[in-house]
Amino acid sequence: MPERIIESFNIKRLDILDENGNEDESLMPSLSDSEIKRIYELLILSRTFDHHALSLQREGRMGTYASILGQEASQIGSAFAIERSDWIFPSFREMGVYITMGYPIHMLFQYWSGDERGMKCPDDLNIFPLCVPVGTQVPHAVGAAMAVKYKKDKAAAICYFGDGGTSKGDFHEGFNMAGVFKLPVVFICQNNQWAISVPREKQTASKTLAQKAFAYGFEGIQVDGNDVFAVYKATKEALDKARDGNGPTFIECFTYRMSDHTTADDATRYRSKEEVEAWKARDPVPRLKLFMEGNGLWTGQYQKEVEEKSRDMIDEAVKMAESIEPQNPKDMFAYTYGKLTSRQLRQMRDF
Amino acid sequence: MPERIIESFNIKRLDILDENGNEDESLMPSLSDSEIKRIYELLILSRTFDHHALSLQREGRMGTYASILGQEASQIGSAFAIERSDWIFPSFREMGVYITMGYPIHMLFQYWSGDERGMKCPDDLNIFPLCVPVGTQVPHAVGAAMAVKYKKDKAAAICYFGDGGTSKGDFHEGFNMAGVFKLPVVFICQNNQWAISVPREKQTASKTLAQKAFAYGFEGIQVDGNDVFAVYKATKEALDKARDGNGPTFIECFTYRMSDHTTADDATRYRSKEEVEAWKARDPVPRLKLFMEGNGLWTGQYQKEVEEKSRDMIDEAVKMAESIEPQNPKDMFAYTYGKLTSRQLRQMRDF
Amino acid sequence: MSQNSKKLNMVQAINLALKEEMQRDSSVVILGEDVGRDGGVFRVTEDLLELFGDERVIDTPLAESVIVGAAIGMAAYGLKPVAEIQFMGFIYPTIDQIFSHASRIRNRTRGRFTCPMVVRTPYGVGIKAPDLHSESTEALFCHMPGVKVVVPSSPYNAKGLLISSIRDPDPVIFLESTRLYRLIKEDVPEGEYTVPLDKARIVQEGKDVTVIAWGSMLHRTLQAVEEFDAEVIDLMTLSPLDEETIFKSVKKTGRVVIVHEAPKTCGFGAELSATIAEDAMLYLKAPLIRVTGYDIVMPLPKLEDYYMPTVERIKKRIEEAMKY
Amino acid sequence: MSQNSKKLNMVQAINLALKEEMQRDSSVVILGEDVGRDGGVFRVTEDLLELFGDERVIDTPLAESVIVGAAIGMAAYGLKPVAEIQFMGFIYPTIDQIFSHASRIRNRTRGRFTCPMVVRTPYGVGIKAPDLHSESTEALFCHMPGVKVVVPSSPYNAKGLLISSIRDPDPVIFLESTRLYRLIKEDVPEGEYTVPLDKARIVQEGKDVTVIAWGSMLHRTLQAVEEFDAEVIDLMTLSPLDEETIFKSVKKTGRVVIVHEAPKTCGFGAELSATIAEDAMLYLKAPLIRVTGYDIVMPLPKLEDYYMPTVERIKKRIEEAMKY
Ligand SMILES: Cc1ncc(C[n+]2csc(CCOP(=O)(O)OP(=O)(O)O)c2C)c(N)n1
Ligand SMILES: Cc1ncc(C[n+]2csc(CCOP(=O)(O)OP(=O)(O)O)c2C)c(N)n1
Ligand SMILES: [Mg+2]
Ligand SMILES: [Mg+2]
Repeated sequence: MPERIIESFNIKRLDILDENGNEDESLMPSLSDSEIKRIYELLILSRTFDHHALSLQREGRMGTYASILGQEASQIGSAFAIERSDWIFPSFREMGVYITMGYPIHMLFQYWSGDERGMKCPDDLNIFPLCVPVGTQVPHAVGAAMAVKYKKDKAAAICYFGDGGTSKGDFHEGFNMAGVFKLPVVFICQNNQWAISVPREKQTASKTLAQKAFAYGFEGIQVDGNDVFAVYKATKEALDKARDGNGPTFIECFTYRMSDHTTADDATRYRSKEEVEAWKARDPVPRLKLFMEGNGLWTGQYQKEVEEKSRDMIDEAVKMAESIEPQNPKDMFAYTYGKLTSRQLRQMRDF
Repeated sequence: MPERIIESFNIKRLDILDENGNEDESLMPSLSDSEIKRIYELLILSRTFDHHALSLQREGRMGTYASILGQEASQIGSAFAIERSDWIFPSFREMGVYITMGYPIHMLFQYWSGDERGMKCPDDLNIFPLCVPVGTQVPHAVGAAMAVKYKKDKAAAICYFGDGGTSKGDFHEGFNMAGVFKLPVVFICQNNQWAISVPREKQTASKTLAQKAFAYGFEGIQVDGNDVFAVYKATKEALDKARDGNGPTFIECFTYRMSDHTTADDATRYRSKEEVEAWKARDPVPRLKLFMEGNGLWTGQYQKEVEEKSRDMIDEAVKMAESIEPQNPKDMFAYTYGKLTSRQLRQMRDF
Repeated sequence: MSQNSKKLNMVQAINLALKEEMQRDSSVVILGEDVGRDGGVFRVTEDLLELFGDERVIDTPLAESVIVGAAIGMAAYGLKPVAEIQFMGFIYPTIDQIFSHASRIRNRTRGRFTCPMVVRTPYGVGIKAPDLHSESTEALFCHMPGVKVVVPSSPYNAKGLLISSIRDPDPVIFLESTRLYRLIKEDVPEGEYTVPLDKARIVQEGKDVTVIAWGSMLHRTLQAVEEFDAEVIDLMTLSPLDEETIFKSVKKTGRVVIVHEAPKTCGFGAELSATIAEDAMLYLKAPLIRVTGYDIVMPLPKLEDYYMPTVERIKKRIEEAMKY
Repeated sequence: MSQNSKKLNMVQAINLALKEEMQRDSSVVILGEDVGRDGGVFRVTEDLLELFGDERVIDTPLAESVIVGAAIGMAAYGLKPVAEIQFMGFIYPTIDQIFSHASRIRNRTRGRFTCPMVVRTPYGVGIKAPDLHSESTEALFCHMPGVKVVVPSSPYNAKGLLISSIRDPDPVIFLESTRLYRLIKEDVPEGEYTVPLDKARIVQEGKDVTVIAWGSMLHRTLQAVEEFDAEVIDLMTLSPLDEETIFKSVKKTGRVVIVHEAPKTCGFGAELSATIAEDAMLYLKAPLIRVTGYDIVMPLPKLEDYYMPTVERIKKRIEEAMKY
């Protein structure tokens, strides 16, 4: 009875589309030309949204905002694999996911302006509201997946969080429960290398985040998070696996937060220009453009049209958001409980 | 850029002494004959303590008690490797650890009778009080290890918990922090296969508990928790490594809870006689006896002496515990803060 | 209301409520530690695993935050989870999920997602148990808008209140006194009946002093008032508070004594006093008196009887009120 | 007390207190998210990493429970940790560690192990921030024996109170109003001085009405009382409570208005009212009035100004008290 090996693991990494727009054909997911164009248009639309949101914030027309710049492939690539019957549990940095799912864009502006009505998800979608306390959405996704399983629905839960989120107790408890009950849930970590000022290597000592899944008895994989094909493929397979009753998957999207943490942050305090520059070369958008160009799906004219259409859509959404009637102060009371309490009724007399 | 492997792990298992008392010589830790005898005597003493505690509880002379029967090798084997300058953070089932460290036995009875004075650790020991909320002691051990490191003390923190404890958020947050700061801490999980009525395989879907350490960038190992040499060896090496500044280790002691969860539990409701019987064959005590006998360290006479001495010590401790003057009700107030508040002073007038 | 009733203790009454609600509504599911095979450490969920299977009576890993957090996700998805936390002392790791999410999800989504969930947990001094097995921190949850807090005091109202809680569209913290679990038996009807979540109950009418209590303290209070012409109110639901019943009684008696097990400072008694002192002050003949646990860490069993309000202490304070 | 003083805002005053205490006592260490390289999201710990190194100014992983839990272990070992929780809305996952351990370790070990730790956290409405960035749940911590709760209202007392908190032998929750961080500058002496943790402060004397507030509400209160002969009390430390100062004032004025930002039900105002209604009732000329946040989930920025007690609302309620 010597010292012996009783278990072994390998952690895999998936890359499909490189920085020059060249793909690994053997790994390419099956996507039609029009689907690829749709993905590209969503990348541009999301980036346009982001750009406008930052401007509005600077102009004082919107509150603190968390930019998605650089993470569009992780968000759109994964969301593009989601069905409308799936349930989505975002963190606070998934504007690309909301947009991909067709969430009304003016409501996103409305929300970021400090109006909770922006988080009243339309009835034909199941996206939970932005989750502010990091990691606390993981148990919700797990619970929804338990409900899916109990009801025998053909659906999956999908949960987003950041590298920082992997340190939280709720990440652990949620992952563990997902493993024990083999739940239909897909966990997507956008490892954007930073949690405000804390770099990934100070967040945890494990070499990858993906490997954390093995602690819970299911599979984790790292994908190039700036490669929309890799993200799409991994997510699609994981969601199919989940809906087929084969349990959870953890996907680490290896990406980068190109902007400050939020508009309240100044990233130059804690990270170098060089690092940011180096990541620029890995931008998810140009590489898809190059791929499409190489495959006859992209022209300068097309680019112009996509950009214009995006700008128009965003302008329109901003206009809509800003013309919505302000909330009545009494609305503060309306959604505390299903019914107003007698105390609240008395308090409302102030208005 | 295909799918490629970016990280690999092997989980090891250590066994030294088998059920027939045969050891793997190549792995034997260096222990003198007198040390081995001391270990044996501590096993018997702890088992005697346990037996008496269960009786006292049945007679109504003590409160709810959590038996250590079957886990003595995990507790004494690990504690025997601890130095008095180390800091110990137990769960609620480590009577064998307290006893090995020389904690006054009458104080243990006193505590289990519902008198907090039993947890006033003597000044020359650093054992935290029993920790009732599962897993919450992990951060304390991590914090103590941070203090050790900051103060450059030659010491380590050692933290005990059960298989159920590995599911808690605090386990995760604590392990992660220990990994990030490479702290001098040793985590010992007594995987006794049950958390009250929940069997190990429903606690988590990972094949071993040991593998969970790799999620935090440090090493985990499974040892035969009923093999006092394997437990001792693994703990000793881990503590040395910690004190030398080489970071944390996680040791999974694979053992079995032979008794009910506590005296308030009835394990026949949820587990089979056959399972319990099968584990009896793996009892940690007889196998050490066989080893010692084979090595000329054990005789029937010796056994009688050890048992008698143990009984005397425990009887003495019970007597002491039961003759301690009852607490003054005013003592309830005395340790809330360093100083009594004016409110408390008024409330104390009730007594 | 059904014809048959049986003498049940509180454990049995709660078990019956769970069973009937699960039979009636397939969206009701139970989750928690040891709730299945073991039937719960107090046997409250006994037999339910056999009746409803392990997809509806779910033995979870040992992890309170995800028990409640998952219940939130289940509730939003359309189920009606009843989560058990093994002791109130272990509810603290769930406070983040309760305060940050359960209580807010309706507001945050303007009603699109809601959280019809019950968190059951045994509370209070009662079983000579170790550290953290005797907590009575109901006041914490009463400070959190969006959460309801219910504390039954008898088998009959335990069943009716639990049924109301399960059917309630919002999260309910349901506190079960360990001391009461097997202390009293009472006629409990089979079949559905509800006790509303916004009404306190006048247990006995009286003219001289209003004594307010809930859960296990109600019973000590009833012993203590024997020699007085006291009106005794059992709140049953602490949040939202039935102020009307209280004000009506205070207007009649002009004297108030509040009894609770939790430490005095910021206990729920504070809210009751403050409410009365703000809105019914002019009817008062005497200071508002609180008989409570002390402002100390709950002691271990050897001293716990000194900690709790005793019948004597309650009596003494009622006498004090009667001096005015 | 030192000779030099400078006009500092509250961020600077707290930073100075930390710096001086760290210079004085090598057992003082800071830990939290972004406290090091970034100097804290509010810059409260700016420059401290450079001055004291990363073994004393510790950027932790994103995990609140272990930030506080590790601080407990450090404190027991002999250090004096000052933990930062980035916003009070993220203190909820630490409640288990605070309530189950920090507050009890002294009692549990009869003084062998103690927990001289400070948990600093920004609180309250103030920076037009998202969900959970405006919490004011101080009352929760006041219900927990073994914990102290401190809320400074100015740069001067912030520094003195923080120094006292760091030196205190017990765990202190130290709440810093985000609204006040940069609102006012005040002369703050260099060098050590302390403000005691068991004394409230009479900010202005008056005869007709006692108005009690703390933290950011103190400033609205001071505006609101301009037309009254009001005595204004700044509690500074909520737990343990300085009842004496309150009773003395109440005896003089006979009228009380309490102002806080938290929801009304079970806010700390309830404890104040209840205390007065129990022990100083006979001096009262008017009902005890609370001006507070509403019993609702704190709204997002667009409505937050409606949520908080305004100068107008405070005034109106003082007038009400004055009618008696
Ligand atoms: C529980 C909690 N603690 C702290 C914060 C403040 N905070 C907001 S985002 C953030 C960092 C998150 O990092 P990560 O999870 O990597 O996500 P990213 O911001 O990179 O998308 C912190 C500390 C929070 N929102 N929730
Ligand atoms: C946080 C928490 N939840 C629940 C309990 C009740 N409880 C006490 S021990 C126990 C099981 C612990 O299992 P494990 O960690 O395997 O330790 P063991 O009892 O096997 O030694 C439970 C659920 C508790 N003490 N703490
Ligand atoms: Mg990140
Ligand atoms: Mg176990």
